[in-house]
Amino acid sequence: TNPGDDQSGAAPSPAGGGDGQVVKESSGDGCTLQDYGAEKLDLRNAVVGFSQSEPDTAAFRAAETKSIREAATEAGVRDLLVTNANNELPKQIADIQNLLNQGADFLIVAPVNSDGLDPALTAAKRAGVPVLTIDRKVTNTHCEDYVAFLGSDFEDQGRRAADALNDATGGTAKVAILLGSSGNNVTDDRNAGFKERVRAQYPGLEIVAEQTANFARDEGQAVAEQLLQSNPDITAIYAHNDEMALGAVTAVQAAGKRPGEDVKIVSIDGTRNAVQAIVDGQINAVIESNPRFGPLAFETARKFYAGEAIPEDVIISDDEYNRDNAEANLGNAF
Amino acid sequence: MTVSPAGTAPPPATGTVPVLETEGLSKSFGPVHALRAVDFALQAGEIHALVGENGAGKSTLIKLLTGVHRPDAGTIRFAGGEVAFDRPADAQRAGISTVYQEINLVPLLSVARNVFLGREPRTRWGLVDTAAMNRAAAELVGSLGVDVDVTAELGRLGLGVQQMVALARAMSVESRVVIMDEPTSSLEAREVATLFEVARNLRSRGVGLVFVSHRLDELWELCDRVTVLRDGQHVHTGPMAGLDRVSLVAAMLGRDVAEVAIEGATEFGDTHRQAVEPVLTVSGIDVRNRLHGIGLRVRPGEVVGLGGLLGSGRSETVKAVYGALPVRGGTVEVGGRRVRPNSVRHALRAGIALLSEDRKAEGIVPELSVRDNIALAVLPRFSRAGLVPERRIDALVETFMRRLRIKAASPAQKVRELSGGNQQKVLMARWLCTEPKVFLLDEPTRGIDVGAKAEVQALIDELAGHGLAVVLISSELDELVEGADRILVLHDGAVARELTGEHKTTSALLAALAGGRRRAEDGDE
Amino acid sequence: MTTTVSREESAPASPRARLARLAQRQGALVILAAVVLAATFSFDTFGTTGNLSNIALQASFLAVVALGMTFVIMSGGIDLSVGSVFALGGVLAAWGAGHGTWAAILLPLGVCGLIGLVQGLVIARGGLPAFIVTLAGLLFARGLLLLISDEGATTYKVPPDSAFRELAQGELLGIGYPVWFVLVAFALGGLVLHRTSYGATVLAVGGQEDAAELMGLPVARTKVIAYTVSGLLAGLGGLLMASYTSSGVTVLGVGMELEVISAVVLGGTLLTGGAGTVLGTLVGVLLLQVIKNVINQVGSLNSNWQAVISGTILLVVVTIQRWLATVQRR
Amino acid sequence: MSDGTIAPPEPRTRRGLRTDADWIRRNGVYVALALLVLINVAVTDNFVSENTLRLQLIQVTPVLIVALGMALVIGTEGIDLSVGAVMAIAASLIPLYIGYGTGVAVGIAVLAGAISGAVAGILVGRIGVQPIIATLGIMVAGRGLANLFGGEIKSIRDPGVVALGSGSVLGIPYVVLIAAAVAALVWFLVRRSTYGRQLVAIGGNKRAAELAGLPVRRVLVTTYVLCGLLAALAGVLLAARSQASDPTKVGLLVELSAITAVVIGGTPLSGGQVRIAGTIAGALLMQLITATLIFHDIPDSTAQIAQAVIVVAAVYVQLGRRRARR
Ligand SMILES: Nc1ncnc2c1ncn2[C@@H]1O[C@H](COP(=O)(O)OP(=O)(O)OP(=O)(O)O)[C@@H](O)[C@H]1O
Ligand SMILES: Nc1ncnc2c1ncn2[C@@H]1O[C@H](COP(=O)(O)OP(=O)(O)OP(=O)(O)O)[C@@H](O)[C@H]1O
Ligand SMILES: [Mg+2]
Ligand SMILES: [Mg+2]
Repeated sequence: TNPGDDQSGAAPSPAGGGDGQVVKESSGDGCTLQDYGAEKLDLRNAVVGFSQSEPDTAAFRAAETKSIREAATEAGVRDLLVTNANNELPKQIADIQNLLNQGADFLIVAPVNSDGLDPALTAAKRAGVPVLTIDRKVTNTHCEDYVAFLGSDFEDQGRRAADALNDATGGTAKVAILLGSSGNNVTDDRNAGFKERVRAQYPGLEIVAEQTANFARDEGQAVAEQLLQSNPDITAIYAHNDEMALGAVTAVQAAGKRPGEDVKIVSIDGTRNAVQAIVDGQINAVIESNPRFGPLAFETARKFYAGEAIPEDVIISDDEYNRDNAEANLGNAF
Repeated sequence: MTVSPAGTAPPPATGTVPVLETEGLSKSFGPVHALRAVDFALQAGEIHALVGENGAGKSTLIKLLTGVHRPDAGTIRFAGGEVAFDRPADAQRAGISTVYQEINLVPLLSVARNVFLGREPRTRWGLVDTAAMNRAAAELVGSLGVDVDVTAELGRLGLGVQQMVALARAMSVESRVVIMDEPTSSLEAREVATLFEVARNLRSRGVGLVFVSHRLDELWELCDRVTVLRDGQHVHTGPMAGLDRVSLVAAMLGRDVAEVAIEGATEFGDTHRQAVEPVLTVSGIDVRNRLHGIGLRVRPGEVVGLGGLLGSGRSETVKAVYGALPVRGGTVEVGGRRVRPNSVRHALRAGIALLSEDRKAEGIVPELSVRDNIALAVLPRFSRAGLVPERRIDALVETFMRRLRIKAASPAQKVRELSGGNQQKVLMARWLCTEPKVFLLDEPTRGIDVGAKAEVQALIDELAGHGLAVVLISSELDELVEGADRILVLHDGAVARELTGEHKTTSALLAALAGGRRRAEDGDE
Repeated sequence: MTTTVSREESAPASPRARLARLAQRQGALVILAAVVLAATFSFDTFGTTGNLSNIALQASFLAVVALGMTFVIMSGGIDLSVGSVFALGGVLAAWGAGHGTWAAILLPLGVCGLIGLVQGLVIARGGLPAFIVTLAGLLFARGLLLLISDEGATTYKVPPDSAFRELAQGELLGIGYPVWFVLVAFALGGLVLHRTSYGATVLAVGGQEDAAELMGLPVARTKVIAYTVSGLLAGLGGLLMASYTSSGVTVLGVGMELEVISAVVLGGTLLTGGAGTVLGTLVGVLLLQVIKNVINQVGSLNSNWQAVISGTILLVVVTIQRWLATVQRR
Repeated sequence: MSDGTIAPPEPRTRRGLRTDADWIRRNGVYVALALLVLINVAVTDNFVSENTLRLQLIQVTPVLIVALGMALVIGTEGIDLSVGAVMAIAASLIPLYIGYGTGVAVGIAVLAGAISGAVAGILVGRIGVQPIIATLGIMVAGRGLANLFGGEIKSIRDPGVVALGSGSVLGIPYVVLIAAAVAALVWFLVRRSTYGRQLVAIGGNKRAAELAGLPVRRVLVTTYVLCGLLAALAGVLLAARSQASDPTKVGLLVELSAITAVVIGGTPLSGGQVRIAGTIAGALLMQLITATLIFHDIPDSTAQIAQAVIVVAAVYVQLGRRRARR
């Protein structure tokens, strides 16, 4: 469905490369099969369950699911069961319990929310099924409720967005922030990181407004239009995801200004549309949040069953797209 | 609140102390002055008639007395003290129970529930004692001579039955004042008699009753005194005895006695010329466990009456003919051509019109204007290119509002705001617009004042004269006997007998009804 | 025009007609039974006690809220605020759990009950349309939630040792406490509806408000109570969920009101008010939950297809219900 | 005091009939709107500008168009929850058929809306399912379908569509013109057409309408078709404006804003009446509330609470006094 994946999805190598994930740092003490108290098993004849959190219509989720599926075939598991919680926590709890019911031996979970999965995790523990969480960390106990967390450091993404915006604006700007949906920890982290960095290093960046646009393009556009109308001196926009940034682009144009020039725009994700917009000079920079967890996830699972200790947090290194590299790396976008 | 404080020990019937009294009571709805400085006094232990033409302000007065509306000016005194009820509940608690004009019960609930809503008998756990409730309800309703299954859903019962249930509810609580707004308008001679019994009984216990009716004869039969309202003003109060019909009507209409000349009880002329070929031919109409092989033929210019007791199936018969009630078998022919069954629109197209007995649920569209209500049935037929033919409609409405003397502030006034009788006239107009060949009238003069009733009867007469075929249902025997050329007496959903020629008399009709009833009651006794 | 609508919808009183009403009400039940049977045969993972008790447990949260909604709808109103109030209740409970079990229980009930009470007063005494008032309630509760969780950034956790967890995680005879709560609550609800004068009054108010007023029934009070109870039960559902997930999740309950309403209506309650049953609501809730579960059983069925199918099933179910009702009448 | 029955009805003007409560009920929404405008003029920088006006008008169009359709449905004592999903379906179809040209794509999208409306209409009008549940089912299934059609969010580059979204004549954006046209059409339907008259009659007393021989079923079906059609149109315009179609997010919760607009506009949910001008004012009021909260950078939490309070206040202005009338 996503043209970007045609090139990128081909033969993901765990080692990394533009599209695969690269481990940046691993923190927390290791968790071994024994510590976790699960039985050894061979992934080849195992049933693996994947509980996706959001609908696959979001580019990020689509790429994530796709990569898990491919890696599963790669690893040659007996069967991969996939469920989608449509962003409802209760549904994800039910989903996971169903996966266990249907005999999953190993679970990969993209949590809807950092808290509240306890019933599902408890059920998994009872069934002696190890859980690997990806892209969002749960607040439960490591090596007891789950094996490890693979994913990006959202706060760091925020900090890097601040850096990028600083470079783009040359250090002075009136900034409007397009927030993701309220109550979502990605929103909170990406905002916290950004503000922290600005406070610490970029006094020239003045935050004049922060309004939620729910990660949606049309809302991003609507909100940006209103903001640009009420304070016309806004010179930079930081969007918590690419969709809202693309909305902002249209808004800026509608306001008769040049996006990327009169109003600098920085966002997070690395979707193909956004990176293309960089190439077209409408967005200044995009911090990547790499969705291709498949290879790393199954690699981790393999290690886990091989008896290696898995650290609590396996943080991947996300790339950055900017005017210099966007054209070249367009193929890596999802 | 089952027993009102007053109710516990009703005072002896003294004809002097006013139990309920108003002074300078006024109420207007926007520009409409419904009541202007009305003084009214009800003695304990009397039955006080409240009369006036449609829109005179009777119901408004009652609604003010019982806290439905608040007066703009004036005072209300109850049992000596001044009161200001701000909702009906207060009035009831104080000891005034009321049967309002339009039936105000809950159609979806059972008869028993409706009778006892808010004051159900309890078990010692404080729970509703359903069994006891049903027993009591059955007793109460039965004592009013209606034998219905009290667990039946009220909305399924005929209007007459519902009226009796409303009465039963009012009876179920001891009170010092009982107000009835046109309780008899949809009742049968037999039920009316029962109602009077109940009323007199209450009077003897010192209860004061207010009784509203457009059936003037009833007033002399029942009431001690009468108060006449006209255009929201008090025009007369005095004893019924010695008051003659003509001067009462004169007072109501505000005309000299000389001008008011009324022969007989109704305005019907004598039998109409009768063509040979029937325009309406109904045969073998069957409605699941309600109607059994009903047949009737009506010639142009003929008025055929349907008689029967409550629930005998008169309303259902006309509804079935009109296609508004799913029939299992039988045929309806108009002018020799068969009408597609179970389709109101085909019946209409064939030239049949039905004036339903239940104007609240099946008649008016409350939020629409008088004008649009009148034009409703002709709307599809008249409109050109999907547009409303305003001109044509205005003309039509104009004509009928004048002809039927519909009392509304303007054609644009909402029907909801009209008085009961005027709403009835609006519906009459709606159907006359369709220029029907066959007109089915279910209680056409229900709640219409004398003047208007005379007009409506004359109108029916005239229409018949012009070759319209009429089926007339009326619970007023005189109206039926004098209005109809033939009377079919229904019983339990079948034609029991037919009265024609010299057999078409009130006494014969009464006998026929009673006969039917007796058979019906064989089982019970 | 409730009168006429209900006249068509509900069944007449003759024995044959009672059958019709029964059939209509059991329409949902019949379909539920059918679905369960079919599922048990086609998926060996469905009939397992584990799965069934899961369904019961997951249904219980919705059920608690639906009970309150049933009374509101029967009184001729509607309560759109339940979703947000549910979430708010959860957050308050989790926060309260930090200060002891009683705080965790009473705080949410208090606040949510209060929200319901205020809504009821505005609707009954102020005479504003329930739809708008409770829609505002939806926004208000969600806003309050974000306020106390600083824009949803902080999620309160129930302390691991807190007895409050037991409330929803504990079991009796292998069945979770929430399920028992629901059974008791619905039994009480049924009693109130059929055997108290309040129950009848609710139906009267919903069936014909002006008549109820003229009959001297306490219309306003009846409504206020209905909305207050609805708020309370939504809060209760929330606090059970908080105990179940050991945390006050801020993103819960979005769109829940619609699910609850459809459960109630599936149960045969008239949205126009005046008629309905408590048992029907329970059946409606179970039906929705079972459908979800069954769709999940169908292995890796894409989530969009899941939506399409469950929507279609909903339509089929209500159509069959109508059909049953009318067929019986003919 | 001459007799009432003999004299022909004293002529009185329509205006003469209005009681205060009626007046307030009719005009409360305008009062509230004017108030909010004044407040903004006073406290919001850069508010007084042609741009602000244009912006609000542009942004209100989707909700407004949906609300107009919704007003018709509510007039029949019905309700339509599927509008949001229908918007999504329409939006998702545009990219699929844009290959055949702008006209075709838009046509198909709108047609899809009409079809889904027809389904609702048949369920409600013919089968007799309760509107809320029928349209709820369509809402759930429809959103799924939209995602199936649309898949991931797609950018729309087609010049025709883009122009539709952002073009304008004499400084008036196309979208605003279209909305105005729709409003005029609906007003005409309600006030002048037989269909409109029948619609309010059915909403006012269904049984009576049936007995008066009105084509109840046909009118109901037509109404839901119109509503679906308008929702689809709104979806198209939204997609054209954001130059993208995002089936998961387009039209989320629009049903609630639309219904609110209608009710704030003075149309009772109990049916039997349809107020077009009020609905427009209602939609504008909602739009201006959101804008105001953004203008002043109010955080989400406070914003939602404020919105709640304002909405209730606005409706109270209209209906609160009704009881005083007794
Ligand atoms: N709610 C209302 N709004 C406006 N006008 C009203 C309202 N209720 C009554 N009216 C007007 O007040 C006048 C008196 O009405 P009322 O119902 O008291 O007459 P009535 O004597 O009961 O007539 P009827 O014998 O036909 O019942 C009528 O002109 C009627 O149009
Ligand atoms: N014992 C009864 N007395 C009166 N009505 C009954 C009785 N039993 C049943 N009913 C119901 O009451 C309704 C009355 O039928 P219908 O109205 O056709 O008769 P009617 O002669 O017109 O009586 P009404 O004067 O009450 O209209 C019927 O639908 C019937 O189902
Ligand atoms: Mg009256
Ligand atoms: Mg009758």
